[in-house]
Amino acid sequence: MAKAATTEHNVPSREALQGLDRATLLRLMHIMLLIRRFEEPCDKYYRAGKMGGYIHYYIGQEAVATGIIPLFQPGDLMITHYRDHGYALALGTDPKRVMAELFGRATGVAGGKGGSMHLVDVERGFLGGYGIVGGTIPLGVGAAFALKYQGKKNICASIFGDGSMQQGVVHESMNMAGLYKVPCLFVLENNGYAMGTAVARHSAQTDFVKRVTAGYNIKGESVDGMDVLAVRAATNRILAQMRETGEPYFLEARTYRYAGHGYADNAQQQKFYRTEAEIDKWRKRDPIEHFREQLLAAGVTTEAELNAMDEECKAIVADAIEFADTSPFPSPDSLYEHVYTDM
Amino acid sequence: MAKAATTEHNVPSREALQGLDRATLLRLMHIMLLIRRFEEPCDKYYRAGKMGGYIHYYIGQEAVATGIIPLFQPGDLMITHYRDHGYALALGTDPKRVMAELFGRATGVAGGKGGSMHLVDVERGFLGGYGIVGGTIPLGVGAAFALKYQGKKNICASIFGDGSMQQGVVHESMNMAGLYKVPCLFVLENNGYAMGTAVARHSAQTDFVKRVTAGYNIKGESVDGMDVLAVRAATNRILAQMRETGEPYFLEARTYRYAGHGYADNAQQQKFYRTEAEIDKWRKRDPIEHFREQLLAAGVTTEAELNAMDEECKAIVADAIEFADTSPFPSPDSLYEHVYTDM
Amino acid sequence: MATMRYAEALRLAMTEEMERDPNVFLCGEEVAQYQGTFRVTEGMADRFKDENHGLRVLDTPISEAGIAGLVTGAAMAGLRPIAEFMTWSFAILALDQIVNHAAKILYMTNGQIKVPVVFRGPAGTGNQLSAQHSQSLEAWYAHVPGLKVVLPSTPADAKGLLKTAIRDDNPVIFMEHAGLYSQRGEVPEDPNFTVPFGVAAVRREGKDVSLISYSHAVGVCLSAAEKLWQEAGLSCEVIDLRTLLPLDMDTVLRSVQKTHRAVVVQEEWKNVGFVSELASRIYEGAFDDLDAPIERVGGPFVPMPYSKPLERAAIPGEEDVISAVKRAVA
Amino acid sequence: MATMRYAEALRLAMTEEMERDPNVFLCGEEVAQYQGTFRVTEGMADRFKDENHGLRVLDTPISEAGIAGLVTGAAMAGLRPIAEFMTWSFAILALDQIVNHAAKILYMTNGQIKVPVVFRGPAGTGNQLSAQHSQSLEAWYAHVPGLKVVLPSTPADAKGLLKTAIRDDNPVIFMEHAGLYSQRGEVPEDPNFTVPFGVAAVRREGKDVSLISYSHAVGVCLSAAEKLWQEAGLSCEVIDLRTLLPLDMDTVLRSVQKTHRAVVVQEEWKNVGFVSELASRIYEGAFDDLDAPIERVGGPFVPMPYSKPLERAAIPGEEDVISAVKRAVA
Ligand SMILES: Cc1ncc(C[n+]2csc(CCOP(=O)(O)OP(=O)(O)O)c2C)c(N)n1
Ligand SMILES: Cc1ncc(C[n+]2csc(CCOP(=O)(O)OP(=O)(O)O)c2C)c(N)n1
Ligand SMILES: [Mg+2]
Ligand SMILES: [Mg+2]
Repeated sequence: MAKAATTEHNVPSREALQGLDRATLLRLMHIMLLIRRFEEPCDKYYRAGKMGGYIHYYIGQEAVATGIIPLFQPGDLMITHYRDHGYALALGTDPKRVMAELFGRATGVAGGKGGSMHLVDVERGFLGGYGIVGGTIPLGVGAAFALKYQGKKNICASIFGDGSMQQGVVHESMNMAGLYKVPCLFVLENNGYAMGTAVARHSAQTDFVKRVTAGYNIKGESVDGMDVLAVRAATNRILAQMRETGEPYFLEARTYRYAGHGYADNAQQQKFYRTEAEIDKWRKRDPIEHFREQLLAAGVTTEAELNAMDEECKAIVADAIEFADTSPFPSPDSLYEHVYTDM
Repeated sequence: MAKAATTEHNVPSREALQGLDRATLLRLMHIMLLIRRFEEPCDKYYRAGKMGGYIHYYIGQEAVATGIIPLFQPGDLMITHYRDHGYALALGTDPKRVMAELFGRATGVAGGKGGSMHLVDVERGFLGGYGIVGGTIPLGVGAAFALKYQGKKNICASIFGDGSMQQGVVHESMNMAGLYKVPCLFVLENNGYAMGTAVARHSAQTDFVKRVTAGYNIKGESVDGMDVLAVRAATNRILAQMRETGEPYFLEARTYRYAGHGYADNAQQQKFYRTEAEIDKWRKRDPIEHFREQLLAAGVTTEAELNAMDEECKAIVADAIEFADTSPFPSPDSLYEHVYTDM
Repeated sequence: MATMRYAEALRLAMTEEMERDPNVFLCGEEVAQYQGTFRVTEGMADRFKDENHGLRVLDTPISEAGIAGLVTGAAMAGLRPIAEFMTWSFAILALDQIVNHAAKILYMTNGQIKVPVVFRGPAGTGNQLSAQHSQSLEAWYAHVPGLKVVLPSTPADAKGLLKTAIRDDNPVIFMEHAGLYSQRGEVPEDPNFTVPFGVAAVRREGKDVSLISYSHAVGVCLSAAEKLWQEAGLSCEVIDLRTLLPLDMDTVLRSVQKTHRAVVVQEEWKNVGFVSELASRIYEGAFDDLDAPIERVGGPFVPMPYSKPLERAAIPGEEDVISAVKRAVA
Repeated sequence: MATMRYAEALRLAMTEEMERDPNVFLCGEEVAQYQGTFRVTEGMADRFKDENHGLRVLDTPISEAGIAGLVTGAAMAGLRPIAEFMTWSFAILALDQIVNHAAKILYMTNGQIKVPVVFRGPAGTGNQLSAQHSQSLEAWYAHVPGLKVVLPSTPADAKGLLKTAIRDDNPVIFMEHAGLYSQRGEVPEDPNFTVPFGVAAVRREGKDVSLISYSHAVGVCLSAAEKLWQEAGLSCEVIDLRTLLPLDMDTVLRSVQKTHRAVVVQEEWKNVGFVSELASRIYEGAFDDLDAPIERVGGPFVPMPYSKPLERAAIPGEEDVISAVKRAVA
């Protein structure tokens, strides 16, 4: 994937669909469909006790990861918050091993030690998903610092939610990123809520681009997080610039999560902070539906081909579940493994 | 003092010297002189082992505390960082008890338990000086929160340095102040350096007013911290507005410390980060000298009167040292007192 | 007396104290409009919404350090705040405010400024929350002068100890256990009912071995004690410390002087954990009464893993207590 | 061998390791242009200024959590950072990054991402720095799986242990003691000289009582031992643990099995302190060898006061150790 990305990179994004070739367009659709189909069955297995802990769905936000990740080049790094399924899948991490991690099995990407919140794929530059709100932002700046230190032209993408904008360490880290000029792409997935708290109820400043650009001398902009091509176009331009200057950048993607914050945030709970009408309003801008229409309108593909792709994604997920469910649990001894590298 | 302040409050500050009456003008001069004379002999007693720990001088910054504090009204609160001598003295705290605290004596404002960094004067609304950079900002917001909660028309002044602008908790607190709209007057004493680090070397954004107003929707402005009347005029206007709206405000006072960061930051050490020339440049704008000239030019007072005032301040300090040096040390039992209110 | 859940008992304690004292207020993440992440604060926002500019039950941003500092400052200015941490694992972010400010200000000001604040919320392990969300770290807080550390194990204590905490003039670390929220029990309705700090409870009388514990682990000890009685005829005395700071050593030593054997049990990492302090004090206070070394039971020295079987192995259970008791009497 | 100060030995260790491995870098407040608050890093910025875009010795803003996170992230991406805290009291602000991230990431990623980072700086009491600036809190760090905890007491150990820390692939808590910076001692110049973790040092042989300690308190124990020998003919064995995690219990138990009496000494608050863990382990490992309860010596349970006489009373000294030894042999 990363290889391909380097070539697309040269495709001029002038005309409709930004002149992206068919293969690329279909891959973007494939990624978004895979993410959605991957998460849809999870509730069922969670209820059945196959999964536990906290599980946070990405459904509704697919266009963000999908618009960004395929533009990675070899050596680029990424770190995310706990809402990380979409990023691992967009990166090409084996769905089997992702599902196995959610099932807590030895075959999972973290050997069952992490679970949904803590996916990882070192091979592809994914330094992991972590659970402390805002806690990964300094880590991402540090990884970007390492890239600069090593004289690499790569970047580190740091993904987080609007709630983390109120964490002190985020302020400290952005100031350091602006001060040391390290190639960290801050990606704020503004889905309107930090759990049950709307942005305006947790932030004195709801214009985050203004807060960051004025606060830390970091360039920034906002993009429609429901439009995969818009996210991709912005990211394409930003990454080219970052690889050139090595400087940080702040990208806010305005998006929305359809499901509750986590499994426990059921329909009943959600009534405390949002309406069905609001959810429907956003569903009308569904990133997959929207992109589907674009592709069909432009004659890039057909209903039949897209349905086949959908079936294929469902099959991949079915296999992943089968794989996960038949995988062994970690051995009892593994409890004591990897606390230290050497003891 | 607070009483008097309420009356001055009504004096129109139009004409030269803002139409302040003679008594007020002379009191401002008296406060600045007292602060300076109070600190000048400290090095000698520190060297003699009468004082210990960290001691941070206010010399050079006198106009800031002097321009703000006399405008307090009964019930107003204040909390500061460790560079707190000037604030206690401007507030009218007995110089004897302040000096005794620096000497670690039982008669000190904190019974000798605090020292230079941790002065306090509950009676006058001074909630204390504390040593963790940025650590007092949430406390000040909390105190202002209490004022709003109790329906009072008072304000809480929170004093801190430029270095604390990079502390995460300051970001969190300012966001909450902007969100809850509490009457906290944030006073940033920008003396150009955080210890040996110039502002441009610790902050990606050197325009702090821009960072705060854009980041937290808090009104703010910058004032010449070497000009006591300028500080007073700004504060007067700001406090009137705050007592009206109950909202937070950010005031940056641009000032300079003549002495090292602390006792250990001697002339030799200072060469690592600043020049004699720079210090001299600022000394030419000395707040006391400048104000002295203003007063004489306006014929408000005479050389003789000011010299007498200076002598009086020196005498007050001499008495304070005498008092401190002859005061008893805390009793051994006091080591175990006040760990808890009840055990 | 009324039967209610541990979570309801906490809510009742807060509501009663807020009705009793207008200076008591509650803030935290999701405590108001969302009715509390674990529903502990359900209905409280409505109950107090028109008072003090709507500040009595207040939602906060995700700013643990800022929250802890705000309530500490509010307490310094005369209020009596209750701050809820969504979990104690997140309180690590607020430690400077709790330990370097709230806990020390009374002392630093020579008794002139008190900080009557309660920091509360769920702590502990379980539910596969994995490494970053499964901590309580009570050993850290009990190490700090100026703090009081409370961990209720029953609904009645949840109410009685929380009321005492809210009325206390010192900063109180009040750790609830998520695994106990739905536990039901008899709770006195009398608004004057409180449970004092520093008084341990003997939950089960016994003569062979003293099992000393707190919070969720008390229940583990009780079921282990029952099993040991049924299956081995061993009579265990189970002591619930209730508060680690202050600590009621009298009750503990009295029990050990009777049984001559002690097993100390906690859920968290045993290494440099509270049980180590407890064991040391028992040795110092009853050295000659002990017929065997004290058995310390605590979590294995590993971050909490996600996978269910691994997590189960990482949380001290009935079997761990039973084998410790058997070693103690061997 | 060369005679040098503890602070110089630390500088030498860092300089040698930075010359040896280009991935090692140093950052912290005032470490570069200002030459270090305690002059530990003097000259290092100049020495490495032209390398890696001038990032090898880097001044930071006053952002402890951000610093700890930055170095942790840099370590995850392949570097081997050294972060200096101006004092460990300020590291409280960085605990979430250290404890919930650096310490757990290897485990959470099932061994796929290592975090080779050293957190170092001065800790401890003295010089009337009062309540907020006089802490070390090593007991907190030693409670956390994933961390290693090191506290050198001599210039040679300062160099040898710091080099081992920098070469270690795990996060290391390296606590220096400001009171030792100017202490002189013999230090091997050999760049291959290192001191392994988990190997305690017997600083003085003895047969009557084992004095077990670490960091600055080791010197206190040695002078107490000398006095006890001169004045009471008591022969004390003094053990320097050097590292609390890993902990060398073999050396400790061997000594106690010989002397049958132990006094454990630390500078910080005794309550739930490291000496409590140490005492518990000695009881468990040598219960039948002990002729008397172990004496724990540690700081009184109070925040550090400013006033000189009060501060002196709040720091465990020679007299405290001497009376503890006398109680142990009584
Ligand atoms: C420091 C911290 N505080 C609280 C939590 C509990 N928590 C988990 S997710 C969350 C909301 C975060 O919202 P946002 O940052 O907008 O990300 P989103 O879930 O919307 O993607 C909260 C409060 C946490 N994990 N970490
Ligand atoms: C959290 C924290 N980190 C570091 C220190 C050490 N320190 C004390 S004062 C200071 C510089 C602060 O500068 P500034 O905020 O500008 O205030 P100023 O001293 O200039 O008045 C530093 C780094 C501290 N006290 N607290
Ligand atoms: Mg969100
Ligand atoms: Mg400054």
